[in-house]
Amino acid sequence: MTTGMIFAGSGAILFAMGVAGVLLPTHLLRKILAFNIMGSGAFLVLVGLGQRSGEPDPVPQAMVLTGIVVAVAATALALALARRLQRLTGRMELPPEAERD
Amino acid sequence: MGILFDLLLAFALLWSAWRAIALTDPASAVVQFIVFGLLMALAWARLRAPDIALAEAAIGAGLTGALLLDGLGTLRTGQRQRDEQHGSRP
Amino acid sequence: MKRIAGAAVMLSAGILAMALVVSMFELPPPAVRLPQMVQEKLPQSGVEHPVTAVLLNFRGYDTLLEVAVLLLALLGMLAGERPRPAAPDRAPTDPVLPGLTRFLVPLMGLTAVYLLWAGAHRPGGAFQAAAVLAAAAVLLHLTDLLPAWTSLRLRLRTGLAGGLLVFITVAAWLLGEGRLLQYPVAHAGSLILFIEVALTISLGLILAGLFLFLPDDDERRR
Amino acid sequence: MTSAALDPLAWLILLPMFWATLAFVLGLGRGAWLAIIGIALQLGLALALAGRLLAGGVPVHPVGGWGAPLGIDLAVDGLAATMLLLTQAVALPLAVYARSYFTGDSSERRFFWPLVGFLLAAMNALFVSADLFNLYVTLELLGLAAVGLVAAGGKVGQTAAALRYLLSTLVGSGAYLLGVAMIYGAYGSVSLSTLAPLVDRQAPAAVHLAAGLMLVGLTVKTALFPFHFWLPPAHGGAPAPVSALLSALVVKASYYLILRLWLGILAPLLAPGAAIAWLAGLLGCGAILWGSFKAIGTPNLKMLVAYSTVAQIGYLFIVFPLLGRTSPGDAALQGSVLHAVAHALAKSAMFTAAGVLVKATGQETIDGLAGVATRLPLTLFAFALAGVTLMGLPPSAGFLAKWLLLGAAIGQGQWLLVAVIVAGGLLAAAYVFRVLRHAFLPAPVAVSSRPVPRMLEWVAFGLAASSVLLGLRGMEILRLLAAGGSS
Repeated sequence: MTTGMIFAGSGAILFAMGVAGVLLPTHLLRKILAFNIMGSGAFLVLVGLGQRSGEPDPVPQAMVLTGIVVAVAATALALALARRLQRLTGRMELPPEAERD
Repeated sequence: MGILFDLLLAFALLWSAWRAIALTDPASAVVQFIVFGLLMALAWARLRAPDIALAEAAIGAGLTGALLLDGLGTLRTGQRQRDEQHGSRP
Repeated sequence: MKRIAGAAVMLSAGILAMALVVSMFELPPPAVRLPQMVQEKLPQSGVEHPVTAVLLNFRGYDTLLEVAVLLLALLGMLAGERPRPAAPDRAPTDPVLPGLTRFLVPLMGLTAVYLLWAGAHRPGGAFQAAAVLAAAAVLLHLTDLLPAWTSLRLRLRTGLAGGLLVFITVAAWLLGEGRLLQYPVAHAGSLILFIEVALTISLGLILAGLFLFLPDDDERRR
Repeated sequence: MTSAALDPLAWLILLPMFWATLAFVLGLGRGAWLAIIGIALQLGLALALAGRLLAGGVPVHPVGGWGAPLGIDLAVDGLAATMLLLTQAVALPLAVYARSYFTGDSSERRFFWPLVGFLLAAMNALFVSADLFNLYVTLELLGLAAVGLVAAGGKVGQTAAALRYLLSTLVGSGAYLLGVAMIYGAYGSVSLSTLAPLVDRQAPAAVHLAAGLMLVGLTVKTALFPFHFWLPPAHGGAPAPVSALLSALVVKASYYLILRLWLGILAPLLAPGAAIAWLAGLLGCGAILWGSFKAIGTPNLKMLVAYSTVAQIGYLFIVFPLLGRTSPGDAALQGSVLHAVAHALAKSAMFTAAGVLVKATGQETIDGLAGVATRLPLTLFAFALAGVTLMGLPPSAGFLAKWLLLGAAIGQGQWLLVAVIVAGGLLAAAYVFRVLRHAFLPAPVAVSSRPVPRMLEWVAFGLAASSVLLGLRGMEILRLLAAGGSS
């Protein structure tokens, strides 16, 4: 059991928790939170599994840095849209599936 | 010794993530999430990834946390407005 | 019905987590060893810190696209937002915080410069530096020393896009010399630093913009 | 090394990024001509690349000069060249259309050109990337650009659609990323060329899981039934040029990646006729039936076209149980790629035509189309021609695609698939004729028709005509597809 494997395993569990969190609650802020946890899980797997022998590996580390920035970008966009929705409808929830027919 | 710390940290990570997802009150969820972000920074340090630890603390926990808190502010004002509208109705 | 769906999602997530964890522990050692390759080529990369070498040289192309992602998030945010009138200047509300900010902000600027410079040798780099700059801007905004951005003037647009433009231009220019983003070994270090400086400014502005462009619901908040 | 300076492979990515950034600096709503010239140049580059491939070249571009697995490789084969050509060829008329479509200071127009530029850069980068992690970044770039375009309207429906789209696409790319992480853990590389010889049938369970995660993630992004829920509001609610781009091209990008992985590094994991192939095929059948059913029922014109996309995506997945042996000459593969091409042209024609009809009548409903046949015959003709392609009537490219798919299904005795392919064509006829019938009804007396720029009508017609006439040149596409190996 190495540090890498411990966090890779936690990452897998975090990912699963995050996915469930995006799918289940209705409040958008909580969905966005869950998405971030999901991403963090994937990042932990990337670095942890890559470093399971114990040696640091700069390649997945650099990939995760890229991933974190992408995740922030997506979070900011999602939050801005959620706030717009809040401003327009008064609630931070997706309206029930509006299949217009 | 190190492994024990890692296991404790991993447990704390999972616990804070679980709380951030399961708490129904968005405000406490956001606070839990910021805690989660800081724990993540610690985990990166344990994985000998100081660059990510720095980025996670600054961008992940810091910026995302601040954005979420800001979103929370909008939420509050929105709710207050709605309450006021309801209250003012005869 | 909703309950059943919820239970199904939780159950599948649990199974997924279990399967992932179990399968991870059965993995044989990987066939390819990239860390060694990174170490071998590090002297040709122009920087001494392996993560920076991967981020800006070996896999610099990822970073180029990633900068575009960040700019894109800002565009997506602004698109569809109605232009709003400039907010009136507000008097600072709290005398302590602005004082502290005036002291902190130059310090943060220095930290950013240090992080940027350090990136070549040790942990740090453009993104971390930009994040600190953005944090400084947000702090200024929260203490009412910096008003929210209401319009996208040419200067601001250039600042936001400048980092990406510099990156693309360098990439295109290097294409003439060899491959996309193939730095000549002798100039790799200075070219990377040049790109990083441009990126720090633009990324700092973009990250700050994710805050400062938010529609002003301040008047409602207070 | 001087030839590298003009390598179309690299320029197809740099050029749209460059004009997108420049258009942003130029100012809100500016950059239309920049974009049109840029896309025209890109079309030239894509043609040059296809020519190089047909001449026997195997274009590879090691970015940074490092080469895989340390660096990122760009590579082009017949499939990638076909998609590149299709993307630029559809984007160019759509850009011309959009320039006339957006008038005044509409909020959709303000960041339209930069967003489109990044969208095209992302797709081109995706088609040529030979690195799993780099592909993840291109997927995110593509997703955010598409969401930005949908959100640009700023109304409640569009914002909700954009958010739903964003969350779905993020979950999809998250699953893909976890798959990539597991692959890196298993083999220590994310380069397709490095991985190809390493992945074999005895791969550890983690690799199978990774493959599943990547494929499911990409399927969500492609909006295969039952993951299609985000597509109709996003595609139906956006302005016509955006709907056309999304329906014609963007969903094909993640599909392309599924195909690329399926035929490439994941092929050793997938026995011919594997259960997962049948799952994909059956969901494809479900998509055809459900999408058509919804298209026949919806009162809204653009939603009808969007649901038709849900149905047509189904055809793209019917191919998987038929892909037994993955030779380049595989009729099923040819059929599905040709279908992607035909659908891209026909669907962009339909959405542009629908945009003209909505603009002219001021109504979004199909009932509001009464009298259109006499006032906008060219546009209605375009809509009908695009319908011919969707129905799969000769001589359209849609016919050729369905013919190849049917041939493969009959050859393998898959009668269920045969039945669904045929039924899908009939259902398409039902929803296309529904629109035409209303258009030929006499106009109500007090109807006011707004003038529409002729350019819009001609673009719709041009796209529709090419979707039909392409059937005559189908063999050339198949020749390009077979060039330089299949995966």
